[in-house]
Amino acid sequence: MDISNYLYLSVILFTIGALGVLIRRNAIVIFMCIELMLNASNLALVTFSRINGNLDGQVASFFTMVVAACEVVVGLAIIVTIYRSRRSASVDDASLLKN
Amino acid sequence: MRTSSHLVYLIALPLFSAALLLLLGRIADKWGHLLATLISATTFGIGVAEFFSMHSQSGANRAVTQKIFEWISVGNLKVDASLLLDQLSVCFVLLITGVGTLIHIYSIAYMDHDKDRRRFFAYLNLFIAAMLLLVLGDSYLNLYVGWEGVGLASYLLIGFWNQNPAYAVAAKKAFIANRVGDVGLSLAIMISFAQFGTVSFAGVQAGAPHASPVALSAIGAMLLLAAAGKSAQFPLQSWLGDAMAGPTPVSALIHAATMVTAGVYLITRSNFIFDASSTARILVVTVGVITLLFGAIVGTAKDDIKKALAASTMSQIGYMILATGLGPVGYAFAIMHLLTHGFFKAGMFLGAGSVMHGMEDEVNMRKYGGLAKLMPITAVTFGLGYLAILGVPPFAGFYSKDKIIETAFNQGGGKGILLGGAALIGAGITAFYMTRVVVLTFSGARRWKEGAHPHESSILMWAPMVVLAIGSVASGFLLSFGSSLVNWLQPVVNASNSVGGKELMNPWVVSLLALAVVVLGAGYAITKYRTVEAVAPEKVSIFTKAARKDLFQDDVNDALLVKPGKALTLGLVATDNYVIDGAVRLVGWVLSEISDVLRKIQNGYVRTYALIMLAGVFIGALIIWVVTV
Amino acid sequence: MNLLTITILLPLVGTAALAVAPRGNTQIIKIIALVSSLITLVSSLLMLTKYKFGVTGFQLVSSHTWFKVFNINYAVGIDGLALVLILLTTVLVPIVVVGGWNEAEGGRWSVKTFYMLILVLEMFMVAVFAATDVFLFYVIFEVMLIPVYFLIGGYGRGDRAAAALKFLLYSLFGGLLMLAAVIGIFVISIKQGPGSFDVTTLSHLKISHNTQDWLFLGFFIAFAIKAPLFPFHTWLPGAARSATPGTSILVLGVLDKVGTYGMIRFCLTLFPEATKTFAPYIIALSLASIIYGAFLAIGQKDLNSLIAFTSISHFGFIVLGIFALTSQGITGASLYMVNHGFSTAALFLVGGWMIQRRKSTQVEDFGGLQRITPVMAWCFFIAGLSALALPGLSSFVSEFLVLIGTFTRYPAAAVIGTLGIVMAALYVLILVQRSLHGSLQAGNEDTPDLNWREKVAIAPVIVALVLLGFYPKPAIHLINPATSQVMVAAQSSDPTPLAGR
Amino acid sequence: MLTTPALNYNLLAPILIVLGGALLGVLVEGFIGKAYRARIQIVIALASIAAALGWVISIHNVTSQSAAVDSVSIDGGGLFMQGAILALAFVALLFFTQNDHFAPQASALPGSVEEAEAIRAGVQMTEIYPLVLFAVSGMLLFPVAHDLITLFVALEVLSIPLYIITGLARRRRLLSQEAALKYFLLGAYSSAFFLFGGAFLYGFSGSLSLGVIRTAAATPGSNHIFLFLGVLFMSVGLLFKVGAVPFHSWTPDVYQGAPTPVTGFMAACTKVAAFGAMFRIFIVGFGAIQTDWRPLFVGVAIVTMAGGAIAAIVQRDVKRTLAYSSITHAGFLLAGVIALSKAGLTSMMFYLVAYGFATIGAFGIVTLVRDSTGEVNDLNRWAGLGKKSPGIATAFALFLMSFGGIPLTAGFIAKFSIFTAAYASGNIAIVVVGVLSSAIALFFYLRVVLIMFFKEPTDETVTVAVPSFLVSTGIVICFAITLVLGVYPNLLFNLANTMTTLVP
Repeated sequence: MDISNYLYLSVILFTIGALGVLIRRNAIVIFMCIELMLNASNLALVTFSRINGNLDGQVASFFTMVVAACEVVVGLAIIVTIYRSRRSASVDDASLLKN
Repeated sequence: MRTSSHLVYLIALPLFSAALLLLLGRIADKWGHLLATLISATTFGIGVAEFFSMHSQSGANRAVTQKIFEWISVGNLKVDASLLLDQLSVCFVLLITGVGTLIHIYSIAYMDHDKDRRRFFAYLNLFIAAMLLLVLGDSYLNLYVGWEGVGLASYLLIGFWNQNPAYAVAAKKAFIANRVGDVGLSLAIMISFAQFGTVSFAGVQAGAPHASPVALSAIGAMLLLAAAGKSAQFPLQSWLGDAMAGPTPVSALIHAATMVTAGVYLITRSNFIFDASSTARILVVTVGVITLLFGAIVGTAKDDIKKALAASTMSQIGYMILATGLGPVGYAFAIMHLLTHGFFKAGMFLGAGSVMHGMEDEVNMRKYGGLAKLMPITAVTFGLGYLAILGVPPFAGFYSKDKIIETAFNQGGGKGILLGGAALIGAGITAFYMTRVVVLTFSGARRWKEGAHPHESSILMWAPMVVLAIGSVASGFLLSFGSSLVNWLQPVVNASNSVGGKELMNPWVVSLLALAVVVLGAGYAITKYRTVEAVAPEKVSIFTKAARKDLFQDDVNDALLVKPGKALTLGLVATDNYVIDGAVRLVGWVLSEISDVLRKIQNGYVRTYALIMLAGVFIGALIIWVVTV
Repeated sequence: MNLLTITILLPLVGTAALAVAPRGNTQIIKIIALVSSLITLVSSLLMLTKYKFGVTGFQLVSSHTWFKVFNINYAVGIDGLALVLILLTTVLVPIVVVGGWNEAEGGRWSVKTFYMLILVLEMFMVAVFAATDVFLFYVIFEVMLIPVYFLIGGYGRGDRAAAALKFLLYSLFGGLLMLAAVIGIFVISIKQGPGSFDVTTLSHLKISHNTQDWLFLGFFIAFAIKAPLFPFHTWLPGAARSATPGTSILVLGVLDKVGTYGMIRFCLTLFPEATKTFAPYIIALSLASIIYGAFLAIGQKDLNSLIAFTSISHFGFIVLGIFALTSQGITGASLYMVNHGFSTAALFLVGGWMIQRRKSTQVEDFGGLQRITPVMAWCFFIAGLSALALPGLSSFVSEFLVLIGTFTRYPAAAVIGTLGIVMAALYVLILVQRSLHGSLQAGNEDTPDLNWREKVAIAPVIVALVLLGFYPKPAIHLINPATSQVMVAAQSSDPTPLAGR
Repeated sequence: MLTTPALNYNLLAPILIVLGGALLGVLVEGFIGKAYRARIQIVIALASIAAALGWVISIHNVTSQSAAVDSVSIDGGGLFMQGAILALAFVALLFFTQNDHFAPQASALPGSVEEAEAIRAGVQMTEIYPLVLFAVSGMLLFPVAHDLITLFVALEVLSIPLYIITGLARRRRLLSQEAALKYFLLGAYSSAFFLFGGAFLYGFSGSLSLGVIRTAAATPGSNHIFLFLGVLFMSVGLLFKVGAVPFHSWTPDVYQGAPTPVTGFMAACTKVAAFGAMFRIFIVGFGAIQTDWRPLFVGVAIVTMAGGAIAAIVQRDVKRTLAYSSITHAGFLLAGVIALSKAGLTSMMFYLVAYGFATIGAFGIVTLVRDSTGEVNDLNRWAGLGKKSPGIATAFALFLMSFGGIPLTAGFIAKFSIFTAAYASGNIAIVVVGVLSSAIALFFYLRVVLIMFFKEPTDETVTVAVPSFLVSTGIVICFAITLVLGVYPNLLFNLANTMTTLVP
């Protein structure tokens, strides 16, 4: 199989994520879309690592996972707080700050 | 050229006296008028002394100069504050200081009850100083200073009683009409400088032969405009009638004898320009003829004695201007008429002032009548002036005015007949309206207001009148005897002794013709005004109505200048607010509208923000794609 | 220390003295301000005695490194033009202090702050004319607006805050355009050698036509706003309506001169070719200013905005003279700056006193003052006469020089310019007629005439107007070398007389 | 025998000190009683930042070198940025200390019983301080990072704590939480782009190191589509952090919602870190393909300058106004990146310091204007501040003037020098748009001055809190630096000028 297909997949995943952020309203889902984008990046890193024939990309993807995990922690904390305050996880409800 | 160190005093003394009287204020009330008169007499003394010292020299050696200080020096423009007293200016110096002194004396009595008499005398001295500067300046620029200076003095004196709104308006009108003329003078100066690199009389004279005809005509036309403003010539004549708002001595000195003749001086002084440009000469004679008829016609219908005399002044100056346009021969006659006019017109104005003084400041001639008996000295002096202006031999006007008519005829051809004929008709009309004035005022029934007690004025007032009357009688003969004035002015104006080389009409014929029209005019007036109503009749011919309204001069100015000017002003005020500042506000408005749009885009939704980011990514990709491919 | 620097710093010393003065005692504060401004005046007169007449180039120069990386120096020096403008400043400030003795009272802040702002402004005004480093000039050009902003906004009347903001925004906008141009010329100087902001060095740069045009416009628009020239003038009437008389005098009398000064010092000197390119258009604008300002002056009902519009007309003359590019034009314009300073000062001073007495700024509320207050009326009248450039008063010499200098190069422009002479008579005499002549308006009966303090304030102004009218030689001699230097830098020479060729 | 890569601890020490301080702070949270926590945390935070700053100063003229294999470059430029971040953070922290800006109990619901109890107990969340220290350590790492992993990690280390502290405001908690959510979601979104871009750069060059990427970019003929995608996506992440249009939308909301002292800290320090990193990435990594990305950046700079200035016109909230102002400034700072020259770097460094202190000072003053319910951010209620508290109003006016670039303030010198650099590099359009935007921006700066000084006080309930010693110190420092750098810029500019070396 042509290795570039992995890259196409990665681009497709990234695009899905990027568009998902625009379309979905639930903060958790939006956040998952972002995670999807990060994972798409990871896939790209790993694929390139394979193409380039060195391990830098694979190492980088581990860093990414760790960072993503941190983001999850903080992100969920924030989302949960908001949910508790508002009884809603819709990002559209959180739109007091504007204009 | 000879130099003198005294000339400056001619100007400095009255100037300082004026400043002193104004600065000291009420402290000087007691003696201010005496100081002013003394100073004026002193300048006359200096003038006489200079005249005799000049007279003792010969021909070309007579002119005297004095450099006072370097005034302006920038690039090749070098103008010194220098004075030039030559044969031409000395005539003026004597006229100004002489008549000026007489009028100072007259005013001591005339202005006796006015609590601002000191201020009046300060203005008079200011005028003397400015007028002397006008005639003594050795360059157009120095002349210009005096030129505007007399305008200021005239403004101040016309508006002397400026608490009266009408008088204040009259003063303003005079100044502004003069300013229009001043523009002409300043443009003439600019053209001269651009052409010759100098603005001194001598420099321009030396350069004139090298200049293009167009330039010379332009200078001439601009000088004429200046003269028209100052001398109340068509089309800038409208201010003079209103200027009679000033105290009568002022009318005599400034608006009859001296300032208004400055235009004649200017043209005569610039003879080298007009000699070189026939176009300019044609303009000059046209203006002269129009004005002399205009003034005469207006004079026939005026019931206000001062306005009648003012119209006459305008007309007489028209004669002088006409003369200056007749080529080298005319200058001397213009000056001669100017001098004789200075005597008789000043005398008549003082007479009018004397009458008003006796009639509680009544100016309407229809309310006079039969005053000769009660004011004999006034009547006699006025009558002598009257004879002089009519040109009855051997009174002064005969020598000067007839010469002008004669010279006009001698232009030859249609032009000669046109100019001469107009001048002749003018003489007839002059006779009519002056007779009217005399008849209405001094003879006939008494049409006085109740409570009027006409009486002869005090000696301080009649003495100057007598002196001027003597001048009205004798000056013409003295100036023309042996062509004395013509010869005297010869070095300055290149006037030839005879009336041109081509004497087309015998002088006697002209004189007889002139006398005939005068008799006609005077006779008609006498018959017409045997009986006069105290109130001006309403039902009069359209011509009379037109003349009463100064031939619609103010209406024309109103329609052509004032109304459009006011409309333009209002329009521009609105433009400034709505267009110019509006554009600025528009920029502000547009920016704040954009800002508002941006504010609305910032709608608080995360998804929108992400969308904006993603759009940014796409546009960025597009830019990079465009750049790199 | 260099005398020029001392003169610049003296007002700052005064400010410091004011800062420690007791806030409550306004008399002491005013006296400190007066004394400080008088000392500055003496110092500037000392400069005059040290100045070598007839020598071209800057004198009393002094230069210290300020901002090393950009080779920016505190570089000051004066030529004749700068000197006369500095003298104008140092003469006017004490007059403003004496003439407006009580105008700070009733302001938003204390009297003390008012005089501190005035003195700081004086320092900047002296420094701006002394600066020979373009950057230094720019900095002062901008920063001097701040005290004016607070003077108008804090002590003015009417809609003062809006007027102050409009003034500041307009000026800063122009300043920013100029900043772009300053940067541009500096970058060019880097490319042609060691970068420099020295005006003399910069004038020797070779700049391409196109670049010159843009840089020129950057400078010019800033100066045109400051001057102000039609159509960049709309900030002025509002500012004049709102400012106190003293502030108006300093703004119109001195501050705005920085604009026209800048045109001579920078536009002409640094961009000779662009100057020639744009001169016809600028002359058209200046003519528009002359006529437009005059018409609007006639149409004004408010005394202060009337005076403001007369100034717009006069600035038109100044700009006309500058861009005629003849020695008469430039000298005339330079002299005009000084004369206009005095004549505006006289108008605003007396106008301010009239307004203060009548409690109204509307011309129609005055009337018949000539009889009641002859001295005040005379002073106003003389000020008016100088505004209409009556010969014998100083403005005449300069206006005439401008026009004659313009005529030799642009005859048509000069002819149109002479319309301004008539218009000036109109707006001045209409004003005089309405406010001083005629019957007495109700409410004016008990108007007091000028008191001693006011007479002392106005006397030097009138003396200057008369003296410079009859004997302008010293000023012209100061300015002439500067003019000839500018003419050389602008690569221009006077047209030769036509008839002699 | 395993060999470990050589780490130059001397050069890494500033980062490690701050990280250490942060860890210590975490321990304090665990082991020290509530009564003493706040004070101890403040001392730890200030001390560790001061120590790090001291260390940076002591090593400020070491020769440029790689400190951790190829991952961290300690060079003039990096050290200057670190010093600036530390100095700004120190001053910003001073404003954390007065008043109660932070939620008593972040987990408690707004308006709940728990919250009321916590308020009664007079507690405040002191976790703020270690979080700030973590953020600072990320900021310190960001501008010296020399490979893509380090960059990404540093970016996240600086961002994540900021997401949290944004949501910790004591009052208007809903707004604060919303700001945190927005910041977090959009921040993560942009990080994803950044990472994705990094992946492509790695794919293009076969290495994560900026140096290698540069070499690869300079050789023609390779697969440049990866390179340009990489550049574009990384730019998104960086431009987001500096708040450039169109990646700016979070800025006004987050600036408004975050506790005010945090806003000041964030606005000043994040900008330094992000611009430091951006300059390094673009000159070290992408310097060779300048002509390809410059148009993009010119476009961004132009819309950022103009957009920020215009959008601010109708704002009525002081914090939002300052947010838009910060957007405009981001545009001006981009001019330095676009110039991509030594002069550009120098002026950018100066600009960051000048802007940073003015910003911290300005937000610091915002914390002082209060009524009984907390801060008053409505500008109209600031009317008459000049009368109530002339000193504070004057200081605020000075900061605004510095933002506006009025001469004799640091902001003017900054603007002048950065425009000069842009002009010298041939980007005249930037300069022209820059000055026009400055003119627009001046309108709203001056309007604030006008409101403070020329409007009569209308609202008597608005008062200016008396600043504590630390806060006064902070304001005075900001004020002095803004003024002194304006009058005598040599002090900092000469230093910046000598510290422009960057490890290739």
